[in-house]
Amino acid sequence: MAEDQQKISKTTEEVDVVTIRFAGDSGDGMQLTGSQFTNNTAIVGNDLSTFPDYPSEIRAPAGSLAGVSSFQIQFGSQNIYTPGDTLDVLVAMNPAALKVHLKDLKINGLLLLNSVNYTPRNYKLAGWESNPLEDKTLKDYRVAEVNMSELVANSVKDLNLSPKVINRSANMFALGFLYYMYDRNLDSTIDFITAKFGKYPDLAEANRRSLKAGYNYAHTIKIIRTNYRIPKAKFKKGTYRNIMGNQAVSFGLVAAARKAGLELFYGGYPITPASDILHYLSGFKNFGVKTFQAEDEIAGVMSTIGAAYAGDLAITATSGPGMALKTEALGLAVSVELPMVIINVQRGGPSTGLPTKTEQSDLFQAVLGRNGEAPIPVVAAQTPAHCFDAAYEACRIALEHMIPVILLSDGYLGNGSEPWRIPEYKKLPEIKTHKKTDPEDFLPYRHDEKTLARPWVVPGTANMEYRVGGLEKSEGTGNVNYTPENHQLMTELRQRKLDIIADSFPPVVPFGNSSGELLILGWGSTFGAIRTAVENALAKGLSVGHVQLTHLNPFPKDLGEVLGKFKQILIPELNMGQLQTLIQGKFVVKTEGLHKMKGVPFTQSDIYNKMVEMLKGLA
Amino acid sequence: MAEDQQKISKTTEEVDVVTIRFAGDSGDGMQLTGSQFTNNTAIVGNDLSTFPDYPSEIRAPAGSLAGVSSFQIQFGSQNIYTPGDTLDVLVAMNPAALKVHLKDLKINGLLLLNSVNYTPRNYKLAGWESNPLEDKTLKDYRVAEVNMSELVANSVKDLNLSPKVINRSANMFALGFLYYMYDRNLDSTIDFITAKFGKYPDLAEANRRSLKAGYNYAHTIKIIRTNYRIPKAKFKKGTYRNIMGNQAVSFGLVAAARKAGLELFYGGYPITPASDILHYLSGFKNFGVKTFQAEDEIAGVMSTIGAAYAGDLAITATSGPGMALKTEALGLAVSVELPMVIINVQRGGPSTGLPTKTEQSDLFQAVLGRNGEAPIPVVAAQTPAHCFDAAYEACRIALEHMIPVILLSDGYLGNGSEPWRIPEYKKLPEIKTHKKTDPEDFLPYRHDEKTLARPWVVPGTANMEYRVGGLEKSEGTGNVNYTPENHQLMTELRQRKLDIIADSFPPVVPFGNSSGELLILGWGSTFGAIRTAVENALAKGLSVGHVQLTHLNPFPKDLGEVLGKFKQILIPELNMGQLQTLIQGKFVVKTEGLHKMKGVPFTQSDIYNKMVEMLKGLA
Amino acid sequence: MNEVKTKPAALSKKDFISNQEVRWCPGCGDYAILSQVQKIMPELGVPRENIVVISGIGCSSRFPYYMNTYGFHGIHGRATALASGVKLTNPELSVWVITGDGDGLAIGGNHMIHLLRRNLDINILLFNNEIYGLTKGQYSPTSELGKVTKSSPFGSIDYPFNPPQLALGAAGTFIARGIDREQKHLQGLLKHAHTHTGTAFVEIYQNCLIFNNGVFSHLTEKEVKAENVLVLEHGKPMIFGKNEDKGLRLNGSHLEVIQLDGKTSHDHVLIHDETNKIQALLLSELTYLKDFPTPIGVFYHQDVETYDHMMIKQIDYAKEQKGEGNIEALFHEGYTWTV
Amino acid sequence: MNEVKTKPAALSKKDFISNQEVRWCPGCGDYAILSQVQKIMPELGVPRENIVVISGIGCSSRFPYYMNTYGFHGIHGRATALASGVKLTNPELSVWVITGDGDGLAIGGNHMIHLLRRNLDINILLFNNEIYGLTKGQYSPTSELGKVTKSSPFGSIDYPFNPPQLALGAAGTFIARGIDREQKHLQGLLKHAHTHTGTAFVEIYQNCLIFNNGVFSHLTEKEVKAENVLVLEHGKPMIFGKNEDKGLRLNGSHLEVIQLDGKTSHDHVLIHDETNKIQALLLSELTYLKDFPTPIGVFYHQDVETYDHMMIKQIDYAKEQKGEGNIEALFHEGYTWTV
Ligand SMILES: Cc1ncc(C[n+]2csc(CCOP(=O)(O)OP(=O)(O)O)c2C)c(N)n1
Ligand SMILES: Cc1ncc(C[n+]2csc(CCOP(=O)(O)OP(=O)(O)O)c2C)c(N)n1
Ligand code: SF4
Ligand code: SF4
Ligand SMILES: [Mg+2]
Ligand SMILES: [Mg+2]
Repeated sequence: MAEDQQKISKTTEEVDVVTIRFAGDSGDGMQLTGSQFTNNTAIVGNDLSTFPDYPSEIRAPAGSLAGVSSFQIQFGSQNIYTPGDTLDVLVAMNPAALKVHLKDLKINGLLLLNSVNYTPRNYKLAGWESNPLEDKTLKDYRVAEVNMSELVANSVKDLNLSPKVINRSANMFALGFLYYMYDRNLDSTIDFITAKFGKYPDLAEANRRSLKAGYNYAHTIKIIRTNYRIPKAKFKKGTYRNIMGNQAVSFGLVAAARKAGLELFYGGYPITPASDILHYLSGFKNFGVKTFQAEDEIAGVMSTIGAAYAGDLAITATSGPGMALKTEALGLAVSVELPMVIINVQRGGPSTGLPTKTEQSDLFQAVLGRNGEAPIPVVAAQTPAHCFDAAYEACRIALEHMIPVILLSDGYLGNGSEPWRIPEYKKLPEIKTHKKTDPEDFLPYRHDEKTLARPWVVPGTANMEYRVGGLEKSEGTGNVNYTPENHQLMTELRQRKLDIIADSFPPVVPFGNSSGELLILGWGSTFGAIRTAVENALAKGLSVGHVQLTHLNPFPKDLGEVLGKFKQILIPELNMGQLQTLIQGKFVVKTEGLHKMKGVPFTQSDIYNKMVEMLKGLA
Repeated sequence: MAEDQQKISKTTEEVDVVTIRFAGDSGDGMQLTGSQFTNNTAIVGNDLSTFPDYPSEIRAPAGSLAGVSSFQIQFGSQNIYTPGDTLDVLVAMNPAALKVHLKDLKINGLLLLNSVNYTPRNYKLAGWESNPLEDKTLKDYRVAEVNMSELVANSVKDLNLSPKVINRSANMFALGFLYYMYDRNLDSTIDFITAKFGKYPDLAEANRRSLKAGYNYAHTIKIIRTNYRIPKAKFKKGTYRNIMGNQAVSFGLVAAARKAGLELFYGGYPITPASDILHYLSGFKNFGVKTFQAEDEIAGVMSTIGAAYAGDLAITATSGPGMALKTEALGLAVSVELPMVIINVQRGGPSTGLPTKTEQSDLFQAVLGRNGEAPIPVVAAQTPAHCFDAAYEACRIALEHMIPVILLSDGYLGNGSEPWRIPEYKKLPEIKTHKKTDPEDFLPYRHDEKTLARPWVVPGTANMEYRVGGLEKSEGTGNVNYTPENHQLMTELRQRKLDIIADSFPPVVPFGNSSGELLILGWGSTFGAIRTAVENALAKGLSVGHVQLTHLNPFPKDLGEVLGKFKQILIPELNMGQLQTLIQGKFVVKTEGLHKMKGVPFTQSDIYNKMVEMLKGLA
Repeated sequence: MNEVKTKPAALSKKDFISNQEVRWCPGCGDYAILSQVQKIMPELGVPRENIVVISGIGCSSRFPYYMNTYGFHGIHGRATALASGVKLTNPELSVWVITGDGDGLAIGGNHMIHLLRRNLDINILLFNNEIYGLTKGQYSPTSELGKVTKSSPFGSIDYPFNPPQLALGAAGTFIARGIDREQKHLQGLLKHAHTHTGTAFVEIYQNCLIFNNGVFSHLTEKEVKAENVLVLEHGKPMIFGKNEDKGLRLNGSHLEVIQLDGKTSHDHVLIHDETNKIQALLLSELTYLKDFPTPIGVFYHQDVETYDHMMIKQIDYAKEQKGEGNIEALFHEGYTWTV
Repeated sequence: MNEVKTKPAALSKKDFISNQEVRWCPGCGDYAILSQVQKIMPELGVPRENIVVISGIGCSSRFPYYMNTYGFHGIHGRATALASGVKLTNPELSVWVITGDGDGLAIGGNHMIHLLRRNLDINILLFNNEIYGLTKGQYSPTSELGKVTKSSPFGSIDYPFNPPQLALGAAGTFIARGIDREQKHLQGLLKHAHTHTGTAFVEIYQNCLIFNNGVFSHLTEKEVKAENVLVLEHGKPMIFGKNEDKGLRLNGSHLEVIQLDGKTSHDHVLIHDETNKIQALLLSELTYLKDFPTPIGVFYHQDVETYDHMMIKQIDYAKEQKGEGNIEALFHEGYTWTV
């Protein structure tokens, strides 16, 4: 690129969709940079989707591959369902970030580099044999090689800051650079800086200047000939905000509790990537939310069962290994028929696995992973914003049927974000509980005919004292009962309750074609990649439909019928075929699986290519 | 019956099969009585199968329904696969025992009662409205109503024993009575009494006299016109002993350890009905067996993983709720690829459930109940004696493939007994371990091509120090590695190991027909009931076959082919259809389930009737 | 349903007896404890509906079924965690945990020490029979070294816990010990535990007739118990012996037994001070010391603010500071835009 | 492979450094501890292959990866149980458990106290930074009341554990405390822990630069530490202060600080006796007491027979009594019949 010596004249171009990734060392502030860019993108009215990806070490060794932290955003004027496959822009603050991420940059994509970090020591540490800035590594890309640190240093000379502080604000330079490229206003970030560094005016000033320096620099250099404007997306009418999945879950829980007239109790133990739910809820004390940071996951779920028994909307959240520890208690929760929601923000397994990476491999565990016949409804969230609805739905099922419910999210949803159309609280569906205070005819295990709920009588209610426990018990009285017929009856009753729950599900209506060659059946966070791929396929005239399941147990009653309308069924999952086994086991229908076990979400092209392969030979 | 006043003349008759149940209060010694009868039956050379059933309370209130304890035995001259469906003889020491068990007695069956216990207080406590000895309740049975306590008291008048002691030896009276009926020799029990009460000669004498009193009494009363002789069963050549399932497991473990040249380590926490494995093994100290009674199941399995790491054949055993607690650690065991066996002696669930009752409802948990993709081989025992083979096979797989293996037994197998053809130790299959002490080319995660085992290098081995853990790791070095491609590779490798394990399984050869109308596919302890039913069906000329799976994960490679050879497939299980779901999920073949959730095993007629129903309309 | 409600009559013991058949072995020490609990309940001044009895699994843990109050028979070892959730949901409730030496100290040891540390206002009754009863007789974490049981045919090689010392080490604020057969004394302890604000840990020696008969007979048999039991009473000297002729004295940092004959004066005898943690630690050392009596009564008692109280305070404070939570406002926090 | 083996050269620190990159935050206290452990290892006289380092999950628990010994990075809270299995399988091994205040005292509290009670010959190093580091900064069971963290924005309402006291209460036989920055002192502790037969519990105050920076600065900063730290040495008087002008004295059952000026003689100062459990309990009370120094060093140390040793003895005894187990004989025990 360097051979071009012509005078720079800038123009503005309109584009529809852009994908950017910020990547650097853990200490480079890439997560913060990404979320600033995200907020700013929301402000200009684009649809967006984000994906943060960071190492499991708190601070991995500076400059190492393991220490690379990244944040990706796709934004545009159309519906955006995923953070994007390939990159229009890659910011690589050091050689390690370049090494890990370069493969995803489009040919001719823009590469923004902080050249000061491309020292021999650093590029060797990152596994480059020679300096990638100097060999042919980058020949297919447009490279903006900028000594950001030096430029920032120049701009803050008068402030007498340490080199460390200066280096740390290079991220703002990169941000400013991109703000110029996408024709943005700096105000939101300037406000943020001012608020964040309020107590340290010098730091605040350095960050502001760095941001502006980046903006101005981009304006002046020749490699940026064009800046881009992305038209506002056509959102459904409403008020929007950006929201992260774990945050949306927390909001959904608080809203459901309020709607049901209950207080919210949360008992849990920190674990990545679920801890943020605890963090959010512990800030909601003025909503009467009680958060109990237990000594482990077992105490977390047991305190949750206690809270459910005593009358709160009771919640616990965890991730895979913690979910495993709750297994025994979930059997108790089933047996005592109390309402509660158990949240699993899935991560890569088995065992400690890949703690900060995403995966969908806990589905079997959620649906089948208990001793005895212990059916539990399972609800899965599909996008960060959908986490709100899924959490609300999980609470509804739990309270209306007096049953524990598992909510599956994952690291990708929990930490990802997207615009959320803020619902009107008063329009949220009503939630009725089975609380009962009238002793007449009271039997603790008499089941409501319609919902199969038992009455929810909480300690403190006069003249209704009763005992409950994990031994098999009589329908009606709830007294311990081991007789053969009663056990058969109770086992069937617990199963039947699941069947009844499915009565309240909306009909399954495939997106795209509702019958034809190929149905893509997904669940959870694969929604975005599948939907994007299906839209592409439909645009190409392929005969495909898409169903994304929110309810994994029980399945919707009409699902079997829908499956029967397609010649082929593809089930893409971030596991080795768990939904596939469940679907085949239940409906005895042959399906095809697409399995990805890489700690990262599907790209739309993963799905699209597989669809094309399955449909090849067809018109 | 009482109207018959003719003179008694006794004859001996030959019969093929007899089923007897001893039932009484927990304090009545029915388990001991049953096991004495069992030993004696073994001595006369009959085949046999037993089923003890006792309350979960240590001592439920005397005379209550909950306090009834029973012991059933079927014995005969043919192959005996189950403890029997309906009873030829019921011993009912009190009205509660009669209430619980009468329904299983054949019309015209013999009922032996200790009449002293049939007081108004007692029969009311048992839920009889009037005295069953006096109303029409027993009109269809042959009733031997005997005041055993009085007769015993008479026979020991000179010993000056308390009424309590006398009452406690009434069980020996009943036993003596049955010994007469089945033409037995008393010696084995007399020897037993002498050994057991050695320190208390009066007690010993009372029991001996009681036994003889019962024998003589049966000889004199008119209701016993005939006594029965059951010809010796035709056993395969060999030396036999009677064995209980938990005992057979313990033997299998000790034998496998010896064969592999290893010491045996057991880490576990007591739980019904698995505790006996701990009890047996803790007595085997002179075999070098180390038993560690941990503070809970988690410590049990973690110490087991530690022992496997350090080079022992490492074992833990538990039941459903304890298995649930081990879930997280099993993921670690998968990740670190160490050999060990985890035994689940299943009981009724969910939760605490029915602690002393049997069930097969932990299959899902064994095969699928973990976070992440964590495949574990699962082996199931089929009969008490087969527990030996299954335990040995589990150890073999674990050691040959460096993998944790789950062994499923259940309460029915664990406490049940049958004759065991004692194997010659030296003819047991060889077991080779992957221990390695040569540092040359050593890589802790380099997998053997044939078995996919990694080398088993134990601490204490010089110059091979290595680190291992539950994070995802590189093939070869075993160093922590989160890269996408490596995770995919390792996930597939762990799955592929399962596939390879199936290479060593014997071909699936159905019993009966190997193709045709109906295949009965079972697993675990349903073996006996299914086999008996299938033999009956074959005798009736029905076109049926029977496959009983020992390997539940992976399935045998030729199973799909066998399934394809039958028009219908019936899968009977003591759960709600777990194997059925797994089979359908894997082979996409429609099956029919037969589910029993009553805390008791299938009877052969449960199965037989279902087969007939499925085949009705067919010749 | 529209009847006029009259003030309920005062409750009596029988109001606390449930309709469920008691299923312990005849002669089990659990009966006596159940009876004392049922006896003191009416005297606590707590409405029956506000009493919740929570247990794990074990013979002792069947207790809730026999109480005509709210009750929860949980899973093994988790009663303390279950109870924490109940208490935090409704701090008005009087919560009683029933547990065993296996349930509370083996599998449930962690939740036990964490509850003690947090100091929720919950009463724990630990039935210590030094054996696993329900699973038919394996040694427990309080069984003595060398004990022969089903799972230790050659004798156990586990050193036992010293429960009051463990509870003190876990920062417990009320530590006491009773004996199943000392019924009056036990009643006093139970009432004291109830009035304590914070977690009350009451170890109760309980005889398991079937699997561990007589382990406490030196503390319960008429002839010998006075020589072996030291009854702790706040403000009273530590005297024991059939003739009240022995006392405990502090010598440096150790306790010693002194003979209270003419020569040694009562003045040297240590006065029990429930609020003195160091003294409580000293007394806890006696549990397994030969040549010393076994203390029963309240070892330690200190009222400090409870976790449940702090939780309420914090919620009230947050509401005061931020105003009662408003859902709409929460949803709209931060940057929003309208289309 | 057929080379002649020569006696290996004496080991040095670098032999204990693995080839894995250390991944703690720059400046984390864990570095200093790692360095001390690597330093003392060659001095233990244990062949490198006999050393096993076992951890749970947490920042501190990455420790085994950095040691060129056998190592096992377990799951959260279970290192002590894992280590027990390793030790019992091969009692020749020198087993070191590395754990954190979350790993060892929150989720792992139960296995911790049970290991202490059983007294297996295992060394536990508990890195106490009073925070959950790896999960990015929630309060832990050793965080002080009122601490503001990610999960306690209004301040924690949990009372903390006092780790040495908890360990003493759990019948631990070696209880000590060190500080990451007191490197020489720490080396001494580590070697002492190694020579102890039985479970050694060493709490190490460790600074988490990122989430809890400076919690121990009063014990580590040059200017103030002498006033705040009491270094315990067996047989030496308990003296502290920049000018060694303060001492601890026993007053009744309490400790008090005395000023060692001309008036009060050194004679009143308590002499540290590692083998005195009561004194150890007294010292453990100082952990959170205002106006008292924080003790470091060995609180308590008593060699009693280890669990692993008793297990071997029992197996030997059984073999002696019954003869080495014979499988065929076992199979044929009891009644058999031949067809
Ligand atoms: C998870 C689990 N593990 C083990 C058991 C089996 N179990 C039930 S009670 C018990 C111990 C009982 O001892 P303790 O708590 O002392 O009560 P006790 O019966 O002596 O009153 C055990 C091991 C269980 N029910 N659940
Ligand atoms: C079963 C399980 N629960 C929770 C976690 C998450 N987790 C990992 S480390 C940790 C706490 C770490 O604190 P600490 O032990 O004090 O170690 P530090 O990081 O401070 O050294 C937690 C909660 C986990 N990995 N596994
Ligand atoms: S086994 Fe022991 S503790 Fe259990 S009920 Fe019987 S006597 Fe009581
Ligand atoms: S987060 Fe804290 S404890 Fe963890 S490595 Fe960083 S400084 Fe150390
Ligand atoms: Mg007990
Ligand atoms: Mg910590």
